[in-house]
Amino acid sequence: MENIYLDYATLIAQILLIIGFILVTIRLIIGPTLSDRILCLDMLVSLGIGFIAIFAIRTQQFAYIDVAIALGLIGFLATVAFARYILWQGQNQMQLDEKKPN
Amino acid sequence: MIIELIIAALIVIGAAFSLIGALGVLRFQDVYVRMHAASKAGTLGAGLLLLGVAVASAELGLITRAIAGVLFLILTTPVSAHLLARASVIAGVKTCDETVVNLIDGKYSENGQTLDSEK
Amino acid sequence: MEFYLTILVGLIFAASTYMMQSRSVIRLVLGVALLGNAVNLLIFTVGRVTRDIPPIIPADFHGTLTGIANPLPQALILTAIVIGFALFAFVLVLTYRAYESLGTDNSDEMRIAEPKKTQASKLTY
Amino acid sequence: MKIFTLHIILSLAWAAIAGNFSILNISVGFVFGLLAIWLVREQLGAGVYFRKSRKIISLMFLFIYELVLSTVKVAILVIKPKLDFEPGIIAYPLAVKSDLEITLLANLITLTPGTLSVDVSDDKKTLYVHAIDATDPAGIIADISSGFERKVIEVFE
Amino acid sequence: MNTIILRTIAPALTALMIIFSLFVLLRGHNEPGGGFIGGLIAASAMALYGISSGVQAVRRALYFHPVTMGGFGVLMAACSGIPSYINNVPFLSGIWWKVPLGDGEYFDLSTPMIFDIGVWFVVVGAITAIMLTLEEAD
Amino acid sequence: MLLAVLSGFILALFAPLLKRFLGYRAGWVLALLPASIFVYFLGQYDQVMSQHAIFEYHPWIPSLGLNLTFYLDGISLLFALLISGIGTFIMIYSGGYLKGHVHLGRFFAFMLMFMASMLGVVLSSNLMAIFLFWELTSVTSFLLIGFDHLRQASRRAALQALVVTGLGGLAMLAGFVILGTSVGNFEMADILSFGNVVKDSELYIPILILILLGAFTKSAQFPFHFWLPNAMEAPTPVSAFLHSATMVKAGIYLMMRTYPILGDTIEWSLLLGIFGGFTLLAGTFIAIRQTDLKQMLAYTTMASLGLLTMLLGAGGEGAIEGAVLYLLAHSLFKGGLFMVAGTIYHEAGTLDITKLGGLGRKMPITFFAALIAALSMGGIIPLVGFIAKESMYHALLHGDPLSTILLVVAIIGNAMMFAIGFAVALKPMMGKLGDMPKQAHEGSIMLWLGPLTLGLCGLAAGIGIAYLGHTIVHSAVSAIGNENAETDLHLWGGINAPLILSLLTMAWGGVIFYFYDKVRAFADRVLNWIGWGPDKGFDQFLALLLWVSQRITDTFQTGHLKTYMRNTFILLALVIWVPMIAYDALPDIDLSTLTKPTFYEAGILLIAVLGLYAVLIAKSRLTSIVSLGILGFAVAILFMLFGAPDLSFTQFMVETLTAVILALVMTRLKLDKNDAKYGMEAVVATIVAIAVGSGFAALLLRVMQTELDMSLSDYFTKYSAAIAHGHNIVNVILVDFRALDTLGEISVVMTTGVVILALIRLKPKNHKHASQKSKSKSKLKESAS
Amino acid sequence: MADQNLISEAMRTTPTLLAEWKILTPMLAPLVLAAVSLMLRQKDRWQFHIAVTAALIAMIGSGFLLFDIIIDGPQSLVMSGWLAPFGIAFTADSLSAIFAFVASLVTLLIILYSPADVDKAATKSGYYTLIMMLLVGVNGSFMTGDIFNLYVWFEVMLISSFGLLILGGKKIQLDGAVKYAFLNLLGTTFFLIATGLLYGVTGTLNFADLFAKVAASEATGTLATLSILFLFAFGIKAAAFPMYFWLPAAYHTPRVAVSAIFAGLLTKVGVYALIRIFTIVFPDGNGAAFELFGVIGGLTIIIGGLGVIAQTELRRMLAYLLMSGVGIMMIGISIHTQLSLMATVQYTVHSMLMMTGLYLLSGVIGRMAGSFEIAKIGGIVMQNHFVAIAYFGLALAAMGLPPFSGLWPKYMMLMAAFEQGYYWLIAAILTGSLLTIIGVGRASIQMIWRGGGVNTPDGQYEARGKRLEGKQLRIMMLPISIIFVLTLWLGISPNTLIRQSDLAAYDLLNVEQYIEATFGKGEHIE
Ligand code: NA
Ligand code: NA
Repeated sequence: MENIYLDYATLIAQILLIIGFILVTIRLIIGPTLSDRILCLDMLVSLGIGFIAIFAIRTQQFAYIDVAIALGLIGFLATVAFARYILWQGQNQMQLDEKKPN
Repeated sequence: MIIELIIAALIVIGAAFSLIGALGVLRFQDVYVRMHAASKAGTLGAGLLLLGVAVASAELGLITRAIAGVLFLILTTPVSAHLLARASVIAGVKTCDETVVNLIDGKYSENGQTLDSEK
Repeated sequence: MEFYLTILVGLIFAASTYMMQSRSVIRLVLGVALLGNAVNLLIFTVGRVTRDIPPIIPADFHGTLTGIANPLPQALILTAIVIGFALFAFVLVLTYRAYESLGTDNSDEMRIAEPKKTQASKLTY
Repeated sequence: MKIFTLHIILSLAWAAIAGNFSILNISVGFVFGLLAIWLVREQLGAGVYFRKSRKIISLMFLFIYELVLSTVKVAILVIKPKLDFEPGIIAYPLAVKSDLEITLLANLITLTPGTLSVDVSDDKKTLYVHAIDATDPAGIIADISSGFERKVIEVFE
Repeated sequence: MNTIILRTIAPALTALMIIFSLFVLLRGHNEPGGGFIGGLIAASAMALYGISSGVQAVRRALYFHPVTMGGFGVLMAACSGIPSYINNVPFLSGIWWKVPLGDGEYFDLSTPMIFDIGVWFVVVGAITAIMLTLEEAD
Repeated sequence: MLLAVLSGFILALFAPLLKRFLGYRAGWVLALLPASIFVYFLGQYDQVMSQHAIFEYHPWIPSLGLNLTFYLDGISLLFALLISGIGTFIMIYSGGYLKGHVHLGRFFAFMLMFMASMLGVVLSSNLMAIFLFWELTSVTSFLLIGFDHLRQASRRAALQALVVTGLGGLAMLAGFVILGTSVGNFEMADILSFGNVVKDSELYIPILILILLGAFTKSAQFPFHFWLPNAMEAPTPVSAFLHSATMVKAGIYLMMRTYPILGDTIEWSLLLGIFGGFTLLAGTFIAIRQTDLKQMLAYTTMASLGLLTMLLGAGGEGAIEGAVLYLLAHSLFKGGLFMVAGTIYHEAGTLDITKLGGLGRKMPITFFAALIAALSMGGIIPLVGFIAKESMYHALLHGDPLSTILLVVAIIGNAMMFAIGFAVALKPMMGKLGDMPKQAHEGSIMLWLGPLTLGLCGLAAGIGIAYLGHTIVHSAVSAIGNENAETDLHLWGGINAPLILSLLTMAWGGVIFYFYDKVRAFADRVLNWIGWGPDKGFDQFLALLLWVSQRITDTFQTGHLKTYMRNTFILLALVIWVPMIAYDALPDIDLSTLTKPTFYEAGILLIAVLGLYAVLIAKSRLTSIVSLGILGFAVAILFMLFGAPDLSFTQFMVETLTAVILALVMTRLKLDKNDAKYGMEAVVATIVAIAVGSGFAALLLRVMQTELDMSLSDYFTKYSAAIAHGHNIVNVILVDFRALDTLGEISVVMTTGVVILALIRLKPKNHKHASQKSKSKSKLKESAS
Repeated sequence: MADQNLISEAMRTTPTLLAEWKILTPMLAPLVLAAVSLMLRQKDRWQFHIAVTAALIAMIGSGFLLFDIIIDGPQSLVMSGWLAPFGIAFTADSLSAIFAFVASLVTLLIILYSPADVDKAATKSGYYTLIMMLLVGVNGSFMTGDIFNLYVWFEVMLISSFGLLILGGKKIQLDGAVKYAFLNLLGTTFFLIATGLLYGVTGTLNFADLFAKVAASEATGTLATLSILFLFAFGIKAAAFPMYFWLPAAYHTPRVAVSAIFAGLLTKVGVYALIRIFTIVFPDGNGAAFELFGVIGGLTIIIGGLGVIAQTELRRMLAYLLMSGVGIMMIGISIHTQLSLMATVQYTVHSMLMMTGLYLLSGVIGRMAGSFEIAKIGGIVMQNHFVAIAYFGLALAAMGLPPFSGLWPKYMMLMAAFEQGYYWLIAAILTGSLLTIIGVGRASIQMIWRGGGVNTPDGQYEARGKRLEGKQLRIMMLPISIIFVLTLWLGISPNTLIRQSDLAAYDLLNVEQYIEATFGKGEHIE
């Protein structure tokens, strides 16, 4: 890579994304509800797609882009499945907020 | 050079949106509001970054693939947001204290199987 | 970098070990998943890591490619991941079935296969 | 007819992801598309129309515009030191009827400023929407109905 | 799941995933991908289809029982080693054929490719079987 | 000789068939086999005398040095004749005794197999062959003792015999292995010619002890004697043949056989003298107490075996001569007496000596047979028992302390046996008709032929002792001593010291017989006072063993998965750390040489760690599962960062599908929310986890410090595109270079599909708990999908 | 097309002969037929015949392979035409071929028994497919010359065993399966870890190549640590003390045919792997490892023997009996001489047959008595004396008493131990044998001889349970009788097996032939 703009741009982008990762992870640890955590996982997938894209640009290894596409297409499936779990829990009138004493 | 600048802009803006989305996820008060941040900023951020790849690769196959990736993202993100929001409502995940109106409250049947219309 | 990966591997192993000493079989299953990750990462690290360059030969390339990531451990891990996934699915479903028919996922309450205590059977012939 | 359309789309989609629009590749995509359609043959009764390309493009541009706008709005909210908005779930009376229209509309709403589709009532008359600023539900409803919903109806009419 | 939105969009997504899966399968020899990954994507497609439209729909769609597909995949992979017997080379040795398609174009058919397609079938079949069975378990 | 041994086994296979056609009369036919074997061996006599021994060699398992080498010398010949001779009459007797028994055929088969095995023991020269036949006698004895298997006492006795003789057999095997390996030869005939090699070996003591353990258990020496009286649970022909005349003599045979290589040392004399003497005294003392005829005979058998052992311990030509003579006499009179006891039981329905009486008139032939046997047992001229006694007294009259002690013991023992012998022979026969369950009659010829013949043989042997002394006794004594013995025997040796001692013995025995009831009462009191015997000890030992084994098994096999896992991980930690420290394989960490991670690598590592942390602290399982997603995600990104797109790809897909499956399964579980660990458990788990994690990290680090040979990967890189037509090397490895791995792996995947299908579909019927649940679930599903 | 020079330097250029495919049949035939049977799984009548065919082909194939090995020494085929160590080699020496032959035979016998034990539902759920896959895993493990490939076959075996274990879904099976699954999963994972680390040190996976690379490596301490990790991993598989928990927890829970195939094959593969690894990869065992084998072996024998005594359930008792036998095999590896390895090979073959037979018989006895509790079983000899004879015969074999097959390997082991001066191993073997005699003897007299359950009045016979139908009994007794005859034959005429195990031990201690076969005679080696 010879281009200084790109160098800086990827550097900055990576920094931003890493911070984003960490923020989302913190929310995932905090919760408080399962829905929040699942949302975080979903957000992580989006961030991951971006991270892969930047990585591909930085290394000029565009083969990685397929991974990003796959994530875009299939990554939401985990959210769907977990959402279904929450739905089931709700339909069974179960406590969702784990902070409450059981 | 212009191309490089465009790429740089795309990825920095994309990354910035992603970060903002992440920040929103961390900062916002309840899961529904957080979802706004995740679905919008997340999609746009990742989409812009993929477009960046499309431009950077300058290869037809990669450009079409990157655009397909963006399309996939746009197709799937609202679906998962909808499903998660719906499930959360049915599961009784509380809205935050600032919430001013909740018209869906009480519209679901006891077991969450059916949803009545607002009349 | 290998050093830090090694530390991560150790941490995942530790976490897995901790999880697998639980009573809840579901946690054991999660321990299995962690263990799988630890092993994959261990094999990956053991193959010596190289940054960025995947073991893919460019289309019109001729000659000897250097500086690429070690492909063999990757192939081994791929095999291990798929096997690990299959076994993970099995133990998970097994746990579910055990829960379904034994009514618990607490392994302390799952002990019908073995006698509570060997009956101090009277000496008969 | 509609199946054929989808079929062509799938063939082209193949070519697109394969990055090779040769006749050979499109016909490979045709074969695979056949397979894919065969898989979902039951659900295709719902109907897929993509005839009105002009309206579609118009909708697309609106969408992209709204997406960017919405992201910026969210960004502003995120960055603002104080979280002083008043969210809520409102009920949007649907004018569109078919499942496809409803779906399209709901997804567009999700990706656009301050709104997020939560669920559609069983009688398909109400779309519940979570709004980040729910102080003026009527305004939101009006925006949607004159914006996306109108364009969606145009596309499908 | 009983929502209009998912129900409406899932078939299209499923079809897309299948296409993508085949794409990944066939180019795996030269780029990231191959039978496993392709199979996993196709299995995901089946999962989505199952979640949105129900298990029976998937079963009818596949026509063959997924486990049968798994068996077929293993058979295919194992039998891809058989041509090497005829060629007097060891089991699973790669053999390539150029299949003419007219226009002077050739399709590269090879035993490793057949093998990889076998892998694809196994992964799709087995994982789909697992998910469907779980989905309809009582 | 091979045929002589094998024919028994072969005939055994046909015995049940023969019995089916001929009924109990099959006994006559089957007796032809031992009879012909007897004749055969008698025919070998001249050759044995002239050649010292006859060899016969049949290769069997040459690679183990195990061949069927038969070796017929004086001692083998004596035993072979006894076995086949007495065996003949036992076969006949069995037919009469068990007439009408459903399993008579089986009984014949066992007896024939036993006889064949016993012949094998005494004829084999190869140590392993001896052991083999030895164990076969144990096995057949087990089957015969347990013949009346519906009774617990029989089963217990059979097990006892098996365990005790099994123990001895194993010890003997070890002894043989040590003996054979240390001298480099497994042929007894050869070892015998090695002279003092064994005795001088430093392994002499272990060899001696191990082999004697075999001999003592088989020959019922104290404290291993208890199985023998219990073995009387077997039908009487068994007692007569195995447990008096032949099998128990196998131990004596073994001692006689090994005498030249092991005998005549201080250790030998002490061990045999002490154990033999004690066995003799204990046996007679306990025998006096018994009221059951067979028990009386059993304990006197034990006593006689003690006497024989003691004599072998004393050593020297005289003692051996005494032992050989007593062996011969004992086999004849004890076999006879047992058969008499059996006949009495058969006819009178009881063996209780206090109830029996006056049978002599009813069954005169039996009475006569009993009487001559008792005379021989009492050592009365002119029976062979007398000569045996004279001979042993003569041998023990040396004046050295050990001999003198043994002499006193022998006199006491013989006197007691004199009394008991007559008690057995006279009490049931004389006096008033007792109060017996059955009306007694003289038994059939099958029943009296044996005892009568044996009794008469005892008489004939006594009268013809001079002849025997030059022939069979001579050759036997020579064989034992491994030198040409001088055996000049006479029925009447004039009035000498042994004769006086003999008279003393008889007088003493007479007194005991006179006061028999009082002595019995006294013995009873004493033994009751002791109140414990090895027989009880056996039960206690087994109970203890049962207790111990149950405790040990319960300790390791708790049934708790949690402890199994914990123990496994503790072991794992040891398995990593101990060798690493012991082999000095700890890694050295030089921080200065470490390549630093880039910031984004560090960021991903941090996320991975955060994910782990989230997994661990999660209070609910679902939170753990979602947190697991972060870790999987981070690992996938790491794969990508280090040039593994395929891995990254697969990891992402697998993570997604894992989530799908987990969510599917979790939907079906209703779990308590909080299942976190608490207290000590968490502490232990943490310590173990740290030990394992750090162990693997250290080991990995150490491995990383070696240079990796990349030749495999270089090869793949070089030929992947060029030959295998694939540019993605990882994929080419999977489908070509190492396609077999993949084939195995898809087999796993396919099988998993089958297994999970079966796991969920296949359920036992009428499963209440599940069916109730399924009802509520199916309702749910209707609306959910 | 790639140029010819390149091909000749990377690949095998001599034509592959039909004969060389023999090495594949024990693994490939069951694999292909398992796939076919899966596709035809609704045709439940065909399943049995497919499985019989598979086991038969595997058996015949390994039999012919054994002939080849006897004549020409170890055989090898490198898959995909590459050269060893780059491609995966199947390399079979006498040990592999003998074990594969016996394993196929045992599987065949169990398949023959199965119609009496396996209902239609289980057949349709893939019982026969799983049996075949188990054989695939077992034979693949025996044949492979590559350590990672060995891991793969282990997993094939493992997942098939999981399936067989839970087939039926009874509570007790699920409970047993949970323990079995987690502990065995750990075992194979440790194996994988050790394999990965071994690759990290040596850079290779092929056994023959490992032999040279390990010998040349300077990282002796690291390799020694790894060797112990391998010992641990395979120790779990082999159910050696103290890694055996899973075995008594699970082996008594599935249907009898499954218990039998587990007992016959699974732990043996662990033993096989130990033998293989500790003769070719770590041929000198780093001193301590062989000592450790001895300690583990001795304790396994004794703890197993005590377990035999303690158990009140027939099949659990057999599980401990099986474990006790593993101790002897371990001791053989520990002593590590021609004689001791010979004894191990022979004992393993004996144990495969004997344990299978006993488990199959436990099925017959359990049916006859209506229970597996020893206290409730009785009167077997009164019901059917062929069953009683078969049981006593196999019990004698288990106790190591003549005239059955258990005696010879034990005797050889004693000799080997004495030759090397391991007196305490002699003591351990003898103590274990005594404990076995007590435990098995006591159980036998109760089940076979006692008139009925433990409360049956002394001296009486109470008929219990169901009388077995003639046809069913014949199906069940056929394989048992074959095993009985084989055990007896191996007891009376062990020469054939001794010759084979002698050869196997020779091959193990002289790996040059194995290595030569792997790398190919006259082929180019890089
Ligand atoms: Na998304
Ligand atoms: Na995994």
